[in-house]
Amino acid sequence: MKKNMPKPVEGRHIQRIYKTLLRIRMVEERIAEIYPEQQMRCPVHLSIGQEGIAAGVCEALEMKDTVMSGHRAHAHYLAKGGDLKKMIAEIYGRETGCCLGRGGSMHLIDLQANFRGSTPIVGGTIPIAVGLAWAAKMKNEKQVSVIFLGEGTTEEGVFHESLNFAELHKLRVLFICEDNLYSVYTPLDERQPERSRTGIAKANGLYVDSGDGNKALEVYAKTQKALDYIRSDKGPAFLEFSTYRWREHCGPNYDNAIGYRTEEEFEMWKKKDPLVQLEKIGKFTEQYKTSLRSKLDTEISEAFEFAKQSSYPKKSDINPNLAYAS
Amino acid sequence: MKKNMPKPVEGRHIQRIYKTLLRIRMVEERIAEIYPEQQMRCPVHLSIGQEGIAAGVCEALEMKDTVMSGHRAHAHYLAKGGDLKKMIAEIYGRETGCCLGRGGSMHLIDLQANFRGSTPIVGGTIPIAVGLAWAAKMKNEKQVSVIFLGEGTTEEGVFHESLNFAELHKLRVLFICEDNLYSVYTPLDERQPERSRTGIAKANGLYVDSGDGNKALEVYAKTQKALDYIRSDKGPAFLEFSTYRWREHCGPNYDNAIGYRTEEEFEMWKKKDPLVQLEKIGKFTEQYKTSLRSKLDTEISEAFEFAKQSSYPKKSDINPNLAYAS
Amino acid sequence: MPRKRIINGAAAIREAIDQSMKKDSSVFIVGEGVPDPKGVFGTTLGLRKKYTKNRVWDMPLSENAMTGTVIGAAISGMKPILVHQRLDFALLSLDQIINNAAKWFYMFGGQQSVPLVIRMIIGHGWGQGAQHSQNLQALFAHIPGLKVVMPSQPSDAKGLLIASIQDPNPVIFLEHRWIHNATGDVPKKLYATPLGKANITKKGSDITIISSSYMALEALRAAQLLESLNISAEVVDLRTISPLDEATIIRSIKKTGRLLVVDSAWTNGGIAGEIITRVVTKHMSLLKTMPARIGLPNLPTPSSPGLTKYYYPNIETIMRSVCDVLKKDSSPIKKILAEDPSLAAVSHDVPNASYMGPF
Amino acid sequence: MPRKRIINGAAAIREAIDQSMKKDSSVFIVGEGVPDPKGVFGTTLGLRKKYTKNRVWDMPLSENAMTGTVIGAAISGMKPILVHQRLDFALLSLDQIINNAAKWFYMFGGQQSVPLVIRMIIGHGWGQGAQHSQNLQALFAHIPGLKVVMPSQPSDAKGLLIASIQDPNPVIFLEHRWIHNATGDVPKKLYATPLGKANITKKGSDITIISSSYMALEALRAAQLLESLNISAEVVDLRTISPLDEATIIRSIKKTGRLLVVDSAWTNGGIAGEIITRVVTKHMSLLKTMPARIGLPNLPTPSSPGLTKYYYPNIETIMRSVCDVLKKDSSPIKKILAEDPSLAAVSHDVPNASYMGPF
Ligand SMILES: Cc1ncc(C[n+]2csc(CCOP(=O)(O)OP(=O)(O)O)c2C)c(N)n1
Ligand SMILES: Cc1ncc(C[n+]2csc(CCOP(=O)(O)OP(=O)(O)O)c2C)c(N)n1
Ligand SMILES: [Mg+2]
Ligand SMILES: [Mg+2]
Repeated sequence: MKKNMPKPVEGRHIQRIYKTLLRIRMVEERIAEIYPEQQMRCPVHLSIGQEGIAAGVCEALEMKDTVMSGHRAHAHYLAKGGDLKKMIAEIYGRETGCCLGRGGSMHLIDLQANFRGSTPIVGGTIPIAVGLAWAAKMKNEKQVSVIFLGEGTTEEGVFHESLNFAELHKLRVLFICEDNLYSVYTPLDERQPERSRTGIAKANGLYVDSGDGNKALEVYAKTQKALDYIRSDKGPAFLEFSTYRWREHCGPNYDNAIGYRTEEEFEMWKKKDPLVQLEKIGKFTEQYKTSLRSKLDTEISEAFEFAKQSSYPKKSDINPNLAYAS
Repeated sequence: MKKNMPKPVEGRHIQRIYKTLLRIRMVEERIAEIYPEQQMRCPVHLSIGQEGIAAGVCEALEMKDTVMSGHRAHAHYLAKGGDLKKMIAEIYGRETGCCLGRGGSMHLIDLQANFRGSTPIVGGTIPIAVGLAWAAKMKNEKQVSVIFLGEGTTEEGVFHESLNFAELHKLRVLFICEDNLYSVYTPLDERQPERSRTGIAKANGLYVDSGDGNKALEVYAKTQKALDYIRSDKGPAFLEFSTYRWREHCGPNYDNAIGYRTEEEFEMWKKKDPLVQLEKIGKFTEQYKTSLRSKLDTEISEAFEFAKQSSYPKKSDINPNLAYAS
Repeated sequence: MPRKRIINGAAAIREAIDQSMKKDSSVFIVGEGVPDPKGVFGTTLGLRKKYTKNRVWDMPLSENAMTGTVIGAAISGMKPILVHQRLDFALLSLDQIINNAAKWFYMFGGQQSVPLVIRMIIGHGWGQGAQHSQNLQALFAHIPGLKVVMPSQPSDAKGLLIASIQDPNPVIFLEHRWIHNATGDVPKKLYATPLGKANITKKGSDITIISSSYMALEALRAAQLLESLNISAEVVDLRTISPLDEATIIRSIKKTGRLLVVDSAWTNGGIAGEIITRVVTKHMSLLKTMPARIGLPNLPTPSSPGLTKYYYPNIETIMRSVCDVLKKDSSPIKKILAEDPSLAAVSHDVPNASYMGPF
Repeated sequence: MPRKRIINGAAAIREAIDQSMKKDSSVFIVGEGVPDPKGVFGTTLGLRKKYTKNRVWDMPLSENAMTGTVIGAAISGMKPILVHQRLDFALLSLDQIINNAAKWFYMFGGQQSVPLVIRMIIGHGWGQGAQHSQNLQALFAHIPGLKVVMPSQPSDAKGLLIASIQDPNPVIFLEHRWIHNATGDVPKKLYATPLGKANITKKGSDITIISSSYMALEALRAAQLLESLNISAEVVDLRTISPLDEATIIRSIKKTGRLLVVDSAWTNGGIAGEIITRVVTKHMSLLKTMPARIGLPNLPTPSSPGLTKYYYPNIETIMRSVCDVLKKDSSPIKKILAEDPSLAAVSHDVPNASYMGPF
């Protein structure tokens, strides 16, 4: 056995990760399919192709651990156990949505599931997630605060300020960086020099690791190791996983044709589909897969139905007093 | 001879560095002495104890190279050749000051000397200095842009954003970090984990080095090496030098008694006085030292006289139109 | 009469940049996505090919540092144009804008000016929500040393952007997303429309409607429709909200004696209050009735179209306010709007019927 | 009558924090220098010793991230107090303040409030210059979701800070440096002075002077001195500039029919314009004469005492403005001021005669 090789992942975890991954995939594909109806009237950033990371990381978490995210948050919300109906209703702008329709796809929250919020200002939730861990420390609580971010987000100063502060006080923060090579349509070489982001986190004293984000079990195993470190109060950790976004930065379509990346690059990554890879490892029966898909299909249809049947928020929600808690 | 040992610094450089260092020391001691007259009605951040860095770095620069700095800028301004009279007049708030009295001690500038400005928002001038280098690259100019900053300033996100951008485009930027252990009265361990700032710059791909900031010749030699690297367009460099501020963070007094640092720590550092160390190496004659001191004394007295004789700016300077260039 | 050349605001802005870069080699442009295939809503398309990488830059997601770097470039004699696809992102750079760009010229004794244009897209529509649609012109207009430009017509978008690039001061150039889609006649040559001069887009005698950017287009439509109620409204398109063209404002009010200010921002502390205050602290007696203002309710922007419908002022709101100021019956407005074919088909949260989302 | 307890504003603020921390274990405080020997102008002295490191924190120079972290703590059920020794430093954190703190409650459907106080020192004096003295209250007051508090009297500084800490919303608490030095009677017990309620510090019938923070102290002195000119000025100390206490403002103007607003900020786009606009868009007929406002000239703050002398409004400026509004002869003002012993000795750029610089 190779040195440092992680112990094999147990079957029940594989199955759960698979379920999560497939569910995210099917939800987002449904969104993509129905988006042209123009009833989801807000920007949507799909994570199709990247779901292995959300699924792998969240499988390693406990219920009490918290998750926050940014603009591309559907997968993180769902993997952490966020309510599907409320998410779809939110994207439809309905009063039954997780933000009562005030947020749209870019603002997800499910306090029951300890998904503590996602917002679309790049980097904006990073220090907030660090603050959750800081408060936990002050209150002597033990949950870990996980923050998902893109590789582009590491260009924001607030990311670096957050690394410093999290390490300074050895906070229970897990930074998960999804490197999908692009920020919108801009490739890395117009934004960052040859540098490794793990190197930067390491220079700040954090535990670091990196891996293949399209291998959900690798993600799971590496997250577990990082969580062990964090839970022993040695300090925060930063993990980076490489992956690829299949569809356009924002919206339901494929966009390889517009010229910022090549069809070959896309095809190369598509071959590494995290879902297909996991199916191979899981050796699930055709019957299992079919029945799971059909169950999920029903659940998803119901969620869309729920959203479409829900009312829009009332005019009375446009009331300046609602800007303040009382 | 030890490997990698820098070649010995030539005598004329030693002498020039000594002059610069002594001049800064004497200017700042005069400020400290006269400040209680309450005619310099603005905050002053003295660099007494830290002058070796300014003197060593600037000796290695060419006239065309530019320098920017922050709140503690007197030494950098003077070492780069900024006009003494205009600086003192500025601190006195007079119309003959380098900012016409509008800036005070925390805003110094001397375009003739290519000292391109200092401002007191921590980190504020870092990206501007990077911008000078960027513009130089666009215009195919060859000067190096030097930015002085404190170790506390590396906690600001904008510092990290600037490292990334400078390295991305291999800009001719030299970052000089003066580590004096404190940010105002706050020690490092309330602000940063065990981390080396050179490690962070290195992780961003920069050339890095560190050294004893109270040894002006070491500073000079290390700066020269870094400049060689920068001038060959390999990219920016980050140098950190350890040192110590003798007097209070802001103002003319000693403040070891107030309790944020110990008298012993202070005494330990005072023994490493960069001026005394350089005098030993320089083996200057007593006569030379005395005559230099007396020459400088006269120059400084004249500068203060000039400032005190100068008028305050006119009331007509309070004119909203002056906020805009035309 | 020369043939008209009808193009939209985005094309007009692109042309302003193109012609400025052609004329003056010190002009360069930088921003997230500037060279990408979408070209910032089409406003920067093709520029990199034409002017090379050395003048057309993408950038890291580092709004504050990048603002500092363009200030550095500006004091080096360059004329940078920095672009933010949403104003909201520029909030990360307010330190550099307010502490440095705005003050550099005065605080260093007038030695170095900062000829910098920062384009920021503002606006509404398509569920952008609280963090992607803010109209914070009041914030910038409060800062001495900044100029703030808010064009409405494509021809102004072009002329004002050229003037902003030529101006030796930092200019915040705010582009409402929907003026990118507005069309109009735009001269082909390079021309500068002076900053600080308002434009009377419709003459009238009963009331002065002061507005800017997209709301100036709405105000103009409203004023035109009000003709059928025998209301003659004069529409002042500010173009620049800092400096304000007080002379034109006062001249119009002298004629009409009534004032409505329409802004795209939160009412509380907005620019509308500043305009009203300038009038009443110097010329209150000109007013025959109380002045009025329209803006957003003081509430973060919701995403749902079910809510934005009530959140944004529009032609109808403006028409009603005018009737209020004039104490005229506003009940015919519904019918006027219902009968106007140009207003039918388009949903309230898109700039035109062909818009498909999702940006 | 109970004996008076005269303390200064800094001590009152310290006491407010101390008592709040004692009462509520979810309150904690963080800021650059909070535990240091100077204790933020004395306002945090001794707190670390009393409440330990776990509740009294210093911090890295990371204004934006630290604002995010306290938001995170606030939505975790804590009540953080974040301190900036100058408002100017907080410009680095406007992203977190405007995009997150202000909007979190509404945009997430009212599920999580952000009980956060951000103390920022504003003010003038001793050559602080363009980047260390800004009064940007208008900027915060424009943002829905924020409350903005500006105390003047020590007793208010205490009561309003306690109320701000107890408030479930983000509160920007602006402390003019010179109110730290102002003294007054301050009750010893813990008490909250409600946010959003103005205070009439002097009754009068000829004119209403509306002000806040340090300028409210100056306005009060000016109003007292104006008595000798037989001018009866009513002084309204706003205490909170968002929300504004419109009712008290209108009630006072109903009585006096005249209005002067005195602010410590740049006039253009300042809060004074908002107040005047609220009055004239709803109650213009109450005004017998044109309203007026006083603020800073629209120019970055210079450092030289030779310039600040003309830059800052003061008792004399206020008195003159009152005379202007009332169309009274202002020539006796010089003499009144010259003869007042309390105004002699103190230079214009220090809060009191004992001040020695250099902060
Ligand atoms: C402060 C800020 N700047 C710019 C944007 C525009 N923007 C939205 S998503 C995005 C890309 C971020 O890239 P990355 O972090 O790699 O995430 P990815 O989209 O690749 O998942 C950008 C630039 C923003 N929302 N916020
Ligand atoms: C953005 C900002 N935050 C805080 C301050 C207050 N401040 C002035 S100097 C200083 C210390 C900076 O420390 P360092 O960079 O180590 O420089 P040193 O004073 O030690 O030379 C601080 C915190 C400031 N001026 N700007
Ligand atoms: Mg990415
Ligand atoms: Mg230091």
